[in-house]
Amino acid sequence: MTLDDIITSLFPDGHEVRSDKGVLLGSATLRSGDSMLVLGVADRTALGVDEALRLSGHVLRSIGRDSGPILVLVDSDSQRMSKRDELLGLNEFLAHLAKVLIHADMNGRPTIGLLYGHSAAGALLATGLATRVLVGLPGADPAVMDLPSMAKVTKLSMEALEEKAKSTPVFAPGLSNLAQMGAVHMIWSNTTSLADQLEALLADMPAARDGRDTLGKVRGGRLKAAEIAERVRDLALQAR
Amino acid sequence: MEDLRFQHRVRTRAGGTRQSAIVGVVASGNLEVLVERVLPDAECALDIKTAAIGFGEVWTAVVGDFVERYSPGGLRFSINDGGARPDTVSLRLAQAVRLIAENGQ
Amino acid sequence: MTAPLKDITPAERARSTSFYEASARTRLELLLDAGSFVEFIGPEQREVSPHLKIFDLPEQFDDGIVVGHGRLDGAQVFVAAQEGRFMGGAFGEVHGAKLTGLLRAARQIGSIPVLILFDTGGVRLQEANAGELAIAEIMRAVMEARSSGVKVIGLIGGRSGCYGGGGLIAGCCSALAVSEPGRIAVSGPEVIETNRGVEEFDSRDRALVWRTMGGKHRRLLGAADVFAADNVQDFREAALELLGLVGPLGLERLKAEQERLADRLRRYGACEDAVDIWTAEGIVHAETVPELPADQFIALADRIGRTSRDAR
Amino acid sequence: MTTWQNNRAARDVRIAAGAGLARGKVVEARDATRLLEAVIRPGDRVCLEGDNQKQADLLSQALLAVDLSRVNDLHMVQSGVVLPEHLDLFDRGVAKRLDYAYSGPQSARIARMLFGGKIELGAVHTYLELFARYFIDLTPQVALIAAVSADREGNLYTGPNTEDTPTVVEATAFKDGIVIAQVNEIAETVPRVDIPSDRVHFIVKSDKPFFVEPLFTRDPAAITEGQILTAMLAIKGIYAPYGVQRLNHGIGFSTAAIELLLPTYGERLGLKGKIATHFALNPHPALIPAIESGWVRQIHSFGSEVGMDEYIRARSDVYFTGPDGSLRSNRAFCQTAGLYACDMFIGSTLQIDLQGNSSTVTTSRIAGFGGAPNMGADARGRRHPSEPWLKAGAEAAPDGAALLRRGRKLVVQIGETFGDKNVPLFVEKLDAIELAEKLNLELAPIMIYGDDVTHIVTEEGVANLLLCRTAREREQAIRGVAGYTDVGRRRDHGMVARLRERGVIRRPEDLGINPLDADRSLLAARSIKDLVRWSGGLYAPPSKFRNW
Repeated sequence: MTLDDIITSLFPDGHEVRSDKGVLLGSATLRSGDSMLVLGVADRTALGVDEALRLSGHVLRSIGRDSGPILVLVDSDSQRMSKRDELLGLNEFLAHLAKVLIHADMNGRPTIGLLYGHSAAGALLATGLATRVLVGLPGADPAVMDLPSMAKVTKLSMEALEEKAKSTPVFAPGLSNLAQMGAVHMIWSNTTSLADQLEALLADMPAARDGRDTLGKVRGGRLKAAEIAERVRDLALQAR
Repeated sequence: MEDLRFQHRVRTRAGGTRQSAIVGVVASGNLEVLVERVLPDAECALDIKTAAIGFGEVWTAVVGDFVERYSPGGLRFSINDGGARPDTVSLRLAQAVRLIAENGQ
Repeated sequence: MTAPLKDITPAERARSTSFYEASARTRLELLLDAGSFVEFIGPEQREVSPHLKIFDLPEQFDDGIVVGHGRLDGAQVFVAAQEGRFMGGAFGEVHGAKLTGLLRAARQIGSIPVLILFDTGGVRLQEANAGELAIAEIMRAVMEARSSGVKVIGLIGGRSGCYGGGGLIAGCCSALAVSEPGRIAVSGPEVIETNRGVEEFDSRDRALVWRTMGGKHRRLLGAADVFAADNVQDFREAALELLGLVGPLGLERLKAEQERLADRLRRYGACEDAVDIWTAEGIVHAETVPELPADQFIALADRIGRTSRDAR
Repeated sequence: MTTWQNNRAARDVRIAAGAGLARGKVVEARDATRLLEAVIRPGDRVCLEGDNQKQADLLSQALLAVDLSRVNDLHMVQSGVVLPEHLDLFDRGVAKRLDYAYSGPQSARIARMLFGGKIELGAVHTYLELFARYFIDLTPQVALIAAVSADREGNLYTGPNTEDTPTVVEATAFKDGIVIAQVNEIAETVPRVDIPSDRVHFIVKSDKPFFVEPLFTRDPAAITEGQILTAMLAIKGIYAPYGVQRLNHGIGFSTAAIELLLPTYGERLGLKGKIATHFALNPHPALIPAIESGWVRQIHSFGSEVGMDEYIRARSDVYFTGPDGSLRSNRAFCQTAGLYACDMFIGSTLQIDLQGNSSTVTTSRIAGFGGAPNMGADARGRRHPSEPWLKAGAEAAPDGAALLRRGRKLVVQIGETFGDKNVPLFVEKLDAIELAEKLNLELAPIMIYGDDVTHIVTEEGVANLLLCRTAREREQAIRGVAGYTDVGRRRDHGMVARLRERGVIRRPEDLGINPLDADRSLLAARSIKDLVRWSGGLYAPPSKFRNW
């Protein structure tokens, strides 16, 4: 599905979402007639300081207005890997975007990420992974780390890595791996109306509490995280 | 990775009251040694997981000298080795014994 | 430099111990009040990474992070320290979950601050998906803790720096202290060089690396609030200072951060090099900044006066 | 009729051929290759200046680009084969025969080219040996040298990195040869005259400074506990008992550790002023804390070191400096000083065999000798006495008549029993011997011969070979400090115990050293930044060593 197809299918009742050099900003009307704030990264654009600041600004400007839940569309490259971005403190800009999204989510503006293309590393952390619910669309191809780079660092062949990837979702790219880890909550169908699926999700949003580690455990992708976090939490509470 | 295990009868119990101690870090050419006071006084054991394959003989010699010299009775050593040289191994083992010989928890 | 060997007090020992060089455990031992540190899930529990054996790699009993609690000038704090020498201090599943759990407890309690001693290259490659997700969970947990009034302070001065997702977590903290050898960035020097070519960024030009990502630049930008000399005692004092300064997170701070970052882009967005930024800050002979001793640099940074503690 | 000035006439013809490209003596960089084509003849002996530090890099590129029909089959006689161009010359056929001393970074490629027959090898020398042959049977017809600046007449300032230049020019210019210098700048006047203009025939202005490798900078951050222990053993087990004041250090981390322990550990042992006061040594940054603490009286240097210029200038009581204030180094003189006026050489190596022979050669690399063998050899021509020299001589031959007994230079090999990647330092048979067999060499490339070695120091202890009376004792003394290497584990335990009782082998505990005290906090500087602080900001390390 193209971005236009996706937005049209999500918001048959109309939208004002504009893409400017890969930065998506706007809002849309939900089935219910309420509005939804929309932002995102399109066309596999790298997320740099300029893009991140426009996205966070869009969310901050909407706070206090009756602009509804927040949708983050993601088809990005990785973070922009450049001297200028790092010189200016890219980590702060990406963190700021994530913080704004998390803050909104915790304060009555539930966030949904929709991963419909690529994303990686810092860009994914600042967008999709900073939402309460991350949805994948079939065909999305996130890659925390691509296999050729991994092969280079681990000095293993691509064949060897692909072989290992069959037995574990823990390192290899791909939507299903991320779903198994608990990062992607659900994968929508692209043959039925996205608006229906969005409506259903909004009607049944999980609590704001971060349950991704539990999800990863239930799905068998991340067997230790939830238990370890829980044990440390308990010990820390006892230490008070 | 290669797993090695050594068990020795020793003359005396290691000094101090600490129950466990850890020294070192797992990195290239380095190792961590976790030592715990969990065995009978006349025994000591070393469990080694090493990234350097085929050095069993060297380990045997290093461990033999170490046990002879320090008589670490009652101690179990668990080692994660990133391919450290024998002199580094000897040093970490000695450091582990020194640390657990302190008084405390 | 080394003082002659003699029996010295813990503070003297902390003062003479390089933070950059010390292990995670030594940093905690000397940062906190003497003997006060208690570890959660210590190495004797052997909670190692379940994934490294797939790659036939050695494990570490604490998976490269030490978490627990202790006292700082008598007051209880939660602490987490990454070991930058084990797999570059990278985040894996277990490593990350220990920090997540600590932050979740802090949130529930609300009043005990958290100190994070970063020393990380980012996501651990061999468990990239788990590591990335762990970082996302930590970022969420930091925000939730801060929203409940918890102060989360980052200390950055280790040999692996604070890279990748570590840089994003640092960006979520209430405040940061950094030393000269400390580095904060998302992409590493080699990654930039690979992507953009050696003409844009020569990763072996370490002076360039440090003036682009290093502690002094981050302090002058206001990305870090306190500059610490490279010893554990200075970091201890920096942590104490920051705990006294930072307030709770709210919308106003995020708006202020938006403005702070927008202002940075307006002022320096066209600068090609850190020296141009420092010059634009009004520093004469900006090229000599990397050579300034800590005390002179701190005086300079205070005069420039960029901090972010009310805007992050 | 016999003519006796053919060479002078030939030189004048060459100069005339080059003069067309020059204004005065100055030739533009773009004409450098044409200049070389004009003055060099096929088969010439050419010295292309370059050693382990500075390089006449512009001239080597220019030489590589010559028209092969005009310049070919050269016989290169040079200290260092270091730049890729140095070997490209042979690949292209510009040069055919080679006599050299050092090939550090090109050691693997030079080995391949020797096997492949691309290079006709004369011999691998020590620096001093090659310099000597410049005056006997390897005198260059053309020398291509590097200097910092020149004036219009051609007076040269070679700056802190003077190194080999005076020697090369002496041999060439006074035997009817041509001297061509690349310079970083042409100035009205030079800061000091290192090479007088009448020995220089052409000057080429380079658009960038000649390359200098920071070969002697050891980052204290990389020094290990094992190296610290070894350094403690050396100080307490050798420097102190012999009272070694005049010495040369190798460039490894173990000797850097010694330098950094002098103001801390050495101070505690009360050794200040009693040891390590006079050096034949490059300006090692690691020695800064000892200098600043008042340990070091005087240092003469082979070359300079990147980043040390301002420090040296400010410490002229310690270093040799010119009237302009900058360092004057001279490799030939410093090598001679190391050979004759030092009582000790201490350095590391890659392999030591059971006789104590050592080599830095592995089967796939020929790194050459550089200067170490000159430092690490007993000077048979030495006649002046000194306490360490006499003491060592007495240990070696206790029964000889004192007035007729030669002293011995202390030649110390220091290292850890296992090197990088767990490669053992001690071997039954040196790779150098295998290499010599493969290449049909008449001599195996031995860095330091076993009969010159007096002590071996490892983390296991100090072996004093002077006290060994038989070949078997010597072998067991070496095995006794070889630790857990195969060589060490095959020791005769009974004999090693007896050697220890006699003090031939001294373990850390025999010297009152607890290995657990070998801690990095003992180092006077633990980072390059600490060295900068010790220097009061005068030391300016190259970028690759910074973390600020």
